[in-house]
Amino acid sequence: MRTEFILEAIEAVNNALLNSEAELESLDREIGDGDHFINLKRGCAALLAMHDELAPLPPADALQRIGMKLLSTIGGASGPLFATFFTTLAKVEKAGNISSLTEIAAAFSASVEAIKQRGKAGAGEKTMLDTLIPVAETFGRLTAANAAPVEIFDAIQQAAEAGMLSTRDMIATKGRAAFLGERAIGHIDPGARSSQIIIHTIADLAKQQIG
Amino acid sequence: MRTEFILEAIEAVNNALLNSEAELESLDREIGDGDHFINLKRGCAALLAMHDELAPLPPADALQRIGMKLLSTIGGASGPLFATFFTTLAKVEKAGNISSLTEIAAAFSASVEAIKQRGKAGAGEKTMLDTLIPVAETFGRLTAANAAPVEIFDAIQQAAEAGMLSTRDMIATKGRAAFLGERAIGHIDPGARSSQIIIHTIADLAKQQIG
Amino acid sequence: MKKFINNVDDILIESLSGFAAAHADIVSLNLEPHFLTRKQKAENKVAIISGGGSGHEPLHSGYIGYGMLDAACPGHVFTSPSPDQMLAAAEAVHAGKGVLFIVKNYAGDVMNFEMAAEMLPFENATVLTSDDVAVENSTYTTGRRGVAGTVIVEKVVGSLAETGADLAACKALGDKVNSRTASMGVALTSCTVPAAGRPTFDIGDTELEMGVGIHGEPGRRREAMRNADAIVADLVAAILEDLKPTPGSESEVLLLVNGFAATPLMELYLLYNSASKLLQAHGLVISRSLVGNYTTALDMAGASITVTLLDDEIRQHWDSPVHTAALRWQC
Amino acid sequence: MKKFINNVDDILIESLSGFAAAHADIVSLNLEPHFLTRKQKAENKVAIISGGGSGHEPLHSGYIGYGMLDAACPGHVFTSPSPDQMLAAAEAVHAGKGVLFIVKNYAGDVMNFEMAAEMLPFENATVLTSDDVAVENSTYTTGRRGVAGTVIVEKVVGSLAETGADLAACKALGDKVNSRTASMGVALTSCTVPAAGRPTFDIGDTELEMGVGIHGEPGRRREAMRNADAIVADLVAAILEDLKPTPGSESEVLLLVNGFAATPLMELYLLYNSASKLLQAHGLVISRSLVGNYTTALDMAGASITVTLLDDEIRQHWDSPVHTAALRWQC
Ligand SMILES: Nc1ncnc2c1ncn2[C@@H]1O[C@H](COP(=O)(O)OP(=O)(O)O)[C@@H](O)[C@H]1O
Ligand SMILES: Nc1ncnc2c1ncn2[C@@H]1O[C@H](COP(=O)(O)OP(=O)(O)O)[C@@H](O)[C@H]1O
Ligand SMILES: [Mg+2]
Ligand SMILES: [Mg+2]
Ligand SMILES: [Mg+2]
Ligand SMILES: [Mg+2]
Repeated sequence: MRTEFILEAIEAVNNALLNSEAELESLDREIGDGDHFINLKRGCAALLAMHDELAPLPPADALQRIGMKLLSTIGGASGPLFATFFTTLAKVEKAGNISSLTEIAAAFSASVEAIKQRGKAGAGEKTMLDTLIPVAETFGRLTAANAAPVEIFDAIQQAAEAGMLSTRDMIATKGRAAFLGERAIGHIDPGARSSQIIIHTIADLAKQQIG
Repeated sequence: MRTEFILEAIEAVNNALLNSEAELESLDREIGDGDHFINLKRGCAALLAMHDELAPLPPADALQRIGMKLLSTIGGASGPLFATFFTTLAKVEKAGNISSLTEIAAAFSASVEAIKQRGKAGAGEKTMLDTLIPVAETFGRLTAANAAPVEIFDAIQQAAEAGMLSTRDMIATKGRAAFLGERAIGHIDPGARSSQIIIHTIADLAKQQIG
Repeated sequence: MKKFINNVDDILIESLSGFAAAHADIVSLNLEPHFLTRKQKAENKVAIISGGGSGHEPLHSGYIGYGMLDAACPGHVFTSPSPDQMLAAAEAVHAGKGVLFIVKNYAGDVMNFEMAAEMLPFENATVLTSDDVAVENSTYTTGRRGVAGTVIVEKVVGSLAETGADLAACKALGDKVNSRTASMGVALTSCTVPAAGRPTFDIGDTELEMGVGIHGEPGRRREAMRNADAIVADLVAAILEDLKPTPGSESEVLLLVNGFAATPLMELYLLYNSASKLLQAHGLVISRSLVGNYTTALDMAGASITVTLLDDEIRQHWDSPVHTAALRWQC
Repeated sequence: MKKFINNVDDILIESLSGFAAAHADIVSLNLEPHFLTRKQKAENKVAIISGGGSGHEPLHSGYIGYGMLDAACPGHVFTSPSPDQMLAAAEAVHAGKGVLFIVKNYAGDVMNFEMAAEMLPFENATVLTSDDVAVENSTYTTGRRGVAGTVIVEKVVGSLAETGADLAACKALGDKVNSRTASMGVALTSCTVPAAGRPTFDIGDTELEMGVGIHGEPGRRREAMRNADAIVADLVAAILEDLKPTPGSESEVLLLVNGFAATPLMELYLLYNSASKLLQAHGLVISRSLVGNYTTALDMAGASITVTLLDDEIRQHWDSPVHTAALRWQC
């Protein structure tokens, strides 16, 4: 992990999310309470404002501060989940530098696992996990198979997209949409979509840096 | 005065007012609080329901009961004013039967005078008085001149209409519209219009009974 | 029009019945004629009676109880009650020391209460409230409208009456509070009179009605929607222009931010924040506050600001115990 | 969207500042992290802390004070507050007997409070409120939403804590009240989240949303608008089906008719009238009542009905003195 890459990723993700304002807002209006975009925007803005504070830090410390900042700025359901993701990533990085793609895949997987525990949720419950779990699985499988980096990132993007789209036909059993029963069917989960945008953006960035 | 005529007039006025629902409602919405039609409708309904109670009474008693009933059912600004009109009419009738047109004109004039006192208002203040005062004046003048009844009633109807229309260009200095200042200009006063409808209807009825 | 009603004609009676049932420990309801009184009749005090058209809840029924009103007469929606109601209410609560009517200054209310006063077999007096500075006084003989400041008059006079003060003293204090109280309101939407079934006025998505009355009467002017601070600045300026507190005198004031019904508390507190800063900047000390829906206009979105110049007497009677459905403290 | 705001980003802080200024005798406001506490720190009692997204005022800040909450943590509009707020609030009000969090059952609130609880250096427990019967429990592991019944839990538990009861007893009473409380709501209009700037859902002029949540979440079903009695009959039926009071037992209940913000008191009392008749017909005795805007949903028009099965303990703690901005009696 490099702090510089983390900072670049934050900026890229912020731009990507801002470009999806209308869509994210309407997804959360349809089966939630309409604030998912605003929550993420607030989180991103807080991270951007931390740029100079984060830049000199080792990646583990940067990730930990990012997690705590997201915890105190996003709020809602997604705040603790994103925070848990980053503080777990920080813990793994602290335990021993994450550098190879295999290590990154394992750290990602551990962080997604932490989200599952925090939210007491798993696959198929119509949440961000339906994006994240297939990504973790694909990432782990292809790094284990020693696939080429570009191939891995392409596959991750496809897995994220397929996972996100799969939420459309689900009944939610976690999060706010769980209160809707059958009425949630036909709507993509806002958290699944925002996670897919984030993954897609970071994978693009990674591909650029390789290429 | 004949109680029978009073009862017929109530029915005719009720029908005429019901036919002007939309117009009266919108006039009071524009420069008042929108309830003038409803107030009058409630008053009329109460009088119609009293039919059997009123029918056997001498006209003075009928008029007195009508006044008291209107007082307790119309409410608002128009309630006490209509009530005052009828209780004054009852007092005059009680003092000595009103029978000739000259006597009716004098009784009408006394009752309009009582409205002026109750409401501390006069001509040109954009109220029902702008209909009623010219009617009283015309009625008195033509009966004094011994004009033919039909001519008198025609003239009354014209005076009522002209008076009502004259409120359009007035600033109100009494009633709810007084709070509007200049903004009341361009709108006919709802009470002036309802009084004009009532006068017009009763004059028609009188003409029918003559003809 | 979407409202929780069964039948337009039954809305008043069903709502009054619900009110009386929910507050059966405080009030009793009489029907035909309609009036509400305290559950326990007060003894040996001036009977304080108010009333007016319905649709302004909790005004006036919500202010019946110890330390405030003895009775209230609800008219139909936005329609003055009639003298038979006031006479019956006075009969029920009169306790040997006369009756004080507190009446908002509208032609209908004034005339109906006047007729009741003329017929009343007891000593009586009337306080006319006229706190709405949206109506510039000079040109119109009718005077100003009574709006949310009426609540303050009712609280303060109600407290004095509880001490056994006589009718003249109660009337004098009511007039004093009224003369030291100024209000102005603003609407973002119209209200809809149930029997009319459509909004009283049309207003665009980017307009506001400055100086609106509590019946949806048009105000001073129609304007483009602006931010809260700018709106409040206009309301406060009109109020201060009227009250003319001695500059820099550190005068104590009561600040009431009143919702017309459909404006959330979150926004009312934001308005309070804005208004309180302006008043302080003007050298005033806000020593008492009230924020909420105290004088409403059916389902209108909007709010009014009311300022009362306090003195020791008014502050003391504001603070004294009150136990009504809508205002309760110290007991 | 027409709202009284200056800047969408400042709405929370300006509103909180107004609230704290208007109720400076009762509460203190801390900023960054945002939380409110009682003005006078309570001693030797379990600290009762609640919180949740803003937009439900007076929930929760309006319930801070003697006999109810020690602190409240307001999140952004409809967004759970974050653990740093709860930790700082707990630090400020902890008085040696542990901390009880009262949390409405939403994923965000639950997770944020859970993380706070994990980090908290004091003994603590949590009562999750889940009174909304619009959500049929069985199929969804998430359980039901916490809505207006939360006010009743906060009042009753707050009263017990005032007696010096320990954390376990407070938690047990909170869970008991929650299990004996059922609510259901209906919306006539959507709310508009300020930052979103447009209504959360579209609803026609002749439609209602039955079982709506307090964030404008869709409910059980979209229906044609009906009269008040018919709507109330459905709400009460769902509530009774859940509470299953012993028929004919003359069980005592508390009936809360809660407005979502934009529904006038006149209509709320009409709903109360309708609901109280149905409950009585079911053999229940309504011995306590509350009618008003106690748990709102920004600017939504609509209302919810809440019924709590009382027992001596709950009734006693409901009746005990309380002094907060939004609920006050006996003191
Ligand atoms: N228990 C959970 N596990 C994983 N993701 C969840 C859980 N609960 C909610 N989410 C995710 O959070 C998203 C909503 O986030 P957001 O709108 O920011 O919070 P809130 O629902 O509190 O308004 C949902 O779309 C869903 O993807
Ligand atoms: N002082 C007054 N003298 C004469 N007529 C008046 C006076 N005040 C009001 N009116 C009449 O009453 C009418 C309004 O009646 P209505 O709508 O029933 O009562 P309110 O104004 O109380 O709602 C006005 O249009 C006006 O004609
Ligand atoms: Mg959301
Ligand atoms: Mg009118
Ligand atoms: Mg009226
Ligand atoms: Mg949210």
